[in-house]
Amino acid sequence: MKRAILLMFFSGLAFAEPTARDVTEALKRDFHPRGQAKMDRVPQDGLQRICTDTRDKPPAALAKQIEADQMRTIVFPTGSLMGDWKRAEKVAQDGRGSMWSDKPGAPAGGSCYNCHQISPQETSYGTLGPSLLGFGKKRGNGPEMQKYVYGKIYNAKAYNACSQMPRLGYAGTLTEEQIKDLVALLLDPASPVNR
Amino acid sequence: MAGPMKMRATLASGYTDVRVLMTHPMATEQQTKGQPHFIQNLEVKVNGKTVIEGQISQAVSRNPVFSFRLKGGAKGDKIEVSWLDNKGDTNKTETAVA
Amino acid sequence: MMQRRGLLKAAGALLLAGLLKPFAALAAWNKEAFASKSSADAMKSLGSPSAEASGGIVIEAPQIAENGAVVPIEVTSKIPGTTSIAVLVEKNPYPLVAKFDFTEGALPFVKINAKMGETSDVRVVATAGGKHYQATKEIKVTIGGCGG
Amino acid sequence: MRRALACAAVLMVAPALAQQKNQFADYQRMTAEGSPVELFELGGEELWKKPQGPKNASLEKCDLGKGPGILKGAYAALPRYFKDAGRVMDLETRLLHCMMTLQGRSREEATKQLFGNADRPSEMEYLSAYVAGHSRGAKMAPGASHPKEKESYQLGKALFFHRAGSWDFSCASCHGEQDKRIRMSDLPVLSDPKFARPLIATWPAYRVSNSQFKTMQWRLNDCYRQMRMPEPNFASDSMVALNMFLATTAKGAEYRGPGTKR
Repeated sequence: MKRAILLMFFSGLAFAEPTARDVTEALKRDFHPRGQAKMDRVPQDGLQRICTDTRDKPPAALAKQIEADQMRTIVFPTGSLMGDWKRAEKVAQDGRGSMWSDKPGAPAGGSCYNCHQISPQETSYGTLGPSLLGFGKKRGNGPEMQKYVYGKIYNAKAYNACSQMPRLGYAGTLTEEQIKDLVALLLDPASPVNR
Repeated sequence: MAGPMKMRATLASGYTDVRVLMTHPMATEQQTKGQPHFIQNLEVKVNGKTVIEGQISQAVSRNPVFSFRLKGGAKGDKIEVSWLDNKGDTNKTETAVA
Repeated sequence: MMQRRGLLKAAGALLLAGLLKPFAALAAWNKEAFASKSSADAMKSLGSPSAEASGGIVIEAPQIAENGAVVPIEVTSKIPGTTSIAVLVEKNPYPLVAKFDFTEGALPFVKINAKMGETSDVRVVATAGGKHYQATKEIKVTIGGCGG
Repeated sequence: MRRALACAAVLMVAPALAQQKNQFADYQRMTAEGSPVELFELGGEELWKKPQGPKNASLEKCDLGKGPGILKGAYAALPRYFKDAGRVMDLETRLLHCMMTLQGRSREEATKQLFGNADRPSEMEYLSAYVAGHSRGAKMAPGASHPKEKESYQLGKALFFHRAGSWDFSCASCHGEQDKRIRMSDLPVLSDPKFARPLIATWPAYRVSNSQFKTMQWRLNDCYRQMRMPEPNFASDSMVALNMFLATTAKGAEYRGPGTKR
């Protein structure tokens, strides 16, 4: 905030908008840790900083670079990436995970239905993300598609730099097994998504 | 001690509109694991005469709100609403028709 | 001396207020009807085992409720001589929600907020001139919010 | 019923400016008409007049910006700069100030139960309902001329778009795109006056899903919880700044609260 005050003093003009750094200082001053949500979550990483500064529209070259960096964070398990779609419905429904109100170590969910339509029988779904109904039927479920879906859930920003989709694997919210189960929910022909 | 109640009685076209709000948990068997706590009896009186008797259950929402319509009615009529719950608590409120 | 006179005065006041025992004059709470697990049993316990469908009962309620904890239901009976209205939610664990008896001074109308466990028919039973009538309306219940 | 807690999205009350066909318009109208929210205004009146704290004083002399004890239209003119405190304050921040100055209560005691529950609403919830009720019909006009007010607005706006936390969210992640929903709840674009006005004009509000009365400081607190961030300090400059940004964006709306929501 020091910079903003100095600016105000000298420029006397309308206020310079606080920079991302000023906001981070304000957050450090005005927030406190609670449960598993510690203060180390406050400072922005490079991606958050750039997406904030460009209102999620970074120049193409910069976006490509961010996506490449993020791709390197994805740990792809060996072998089939398709888990058990029956277990996945619960993960997609569950809105908990990584919040101060969640017991550390307790099983987390992906909050998927908050933003996506997935299985046909769930009518209470969000529309922030595209509908995933019939995803496997439309796009096939070969190894390439399994890798794309696994990677997208693990770290969505590897495919779209300033996506609003959380980096569920990278953030430590979902386990490898939960992500493989979600891959099956979207790609397995037996899953209600593809029936 | 029962929480506050609030009532408004206003003349409408051809009837008196009564809206009453009651503070009560209306706790179900399931919520309280077998110790439900809810209003059972309601009574609406106009100038001392009972015009509506209600029997309600744990399926009525918490902090119940009821609307009733009384025949005719004139400014100054005294409206009284009282309740009795399954634990014997009671409360009542009264107002004059505006 | 004072103590006795105090008691007499208090008892007198109670008598005047007609509240010697609250709700003494009222019909007892119909435990059996409210404990019924089906609307048919509840209607039997209310003394209206069968009821003829009637367009005279108007149920105003939202088609879709965002949360089952508070579902507004407004009932008007246009059947002449209506003396009571009962509101039931078919799929609730105990369908009978409320029952109202109307005397001369009140119109057969009531608006309540009911709890609904899931999408269900709401059934209203009205009694007029000793005969029973009914109407139903489906209300969808969704779970709003993001379950976070 | 699945345990569905409240979420970041809040639906507007009256069927004004529905972004898309608002399928819950009837439900919202009827629940608002039959709402017990006035019971909370009653509870707030009691607390406003109740002597408390070491000075055994009530809040009836609390200056909410229009003069000591003046309630009419006070909420609609918040947040604003207060000379006596040297900072911009929203309603709950100012109430806390009065509790500490007029009643002599410690901050720690006055904030021991900030957010209540259905069985025990908090003082702030009761008082917010009572004070807000006195602005019904008033045009929302938060402070905008004082340099500190401008600074608060700028910080609030920057916070609104600031992405941080384990899930990289900002407020705009959910409240930034038109006609979007989380589950079945519409997400108004709060940085756009057209959508901010009907919503901000109905907070604080009674929430029918859990029979609780909710304030703006709670609303921001619960949003940050779901943004996977650490917890905001109650009545801190950042939270007041966000309330300033939202109220300024909603400037001109006719206040219709305290509201009733899902």
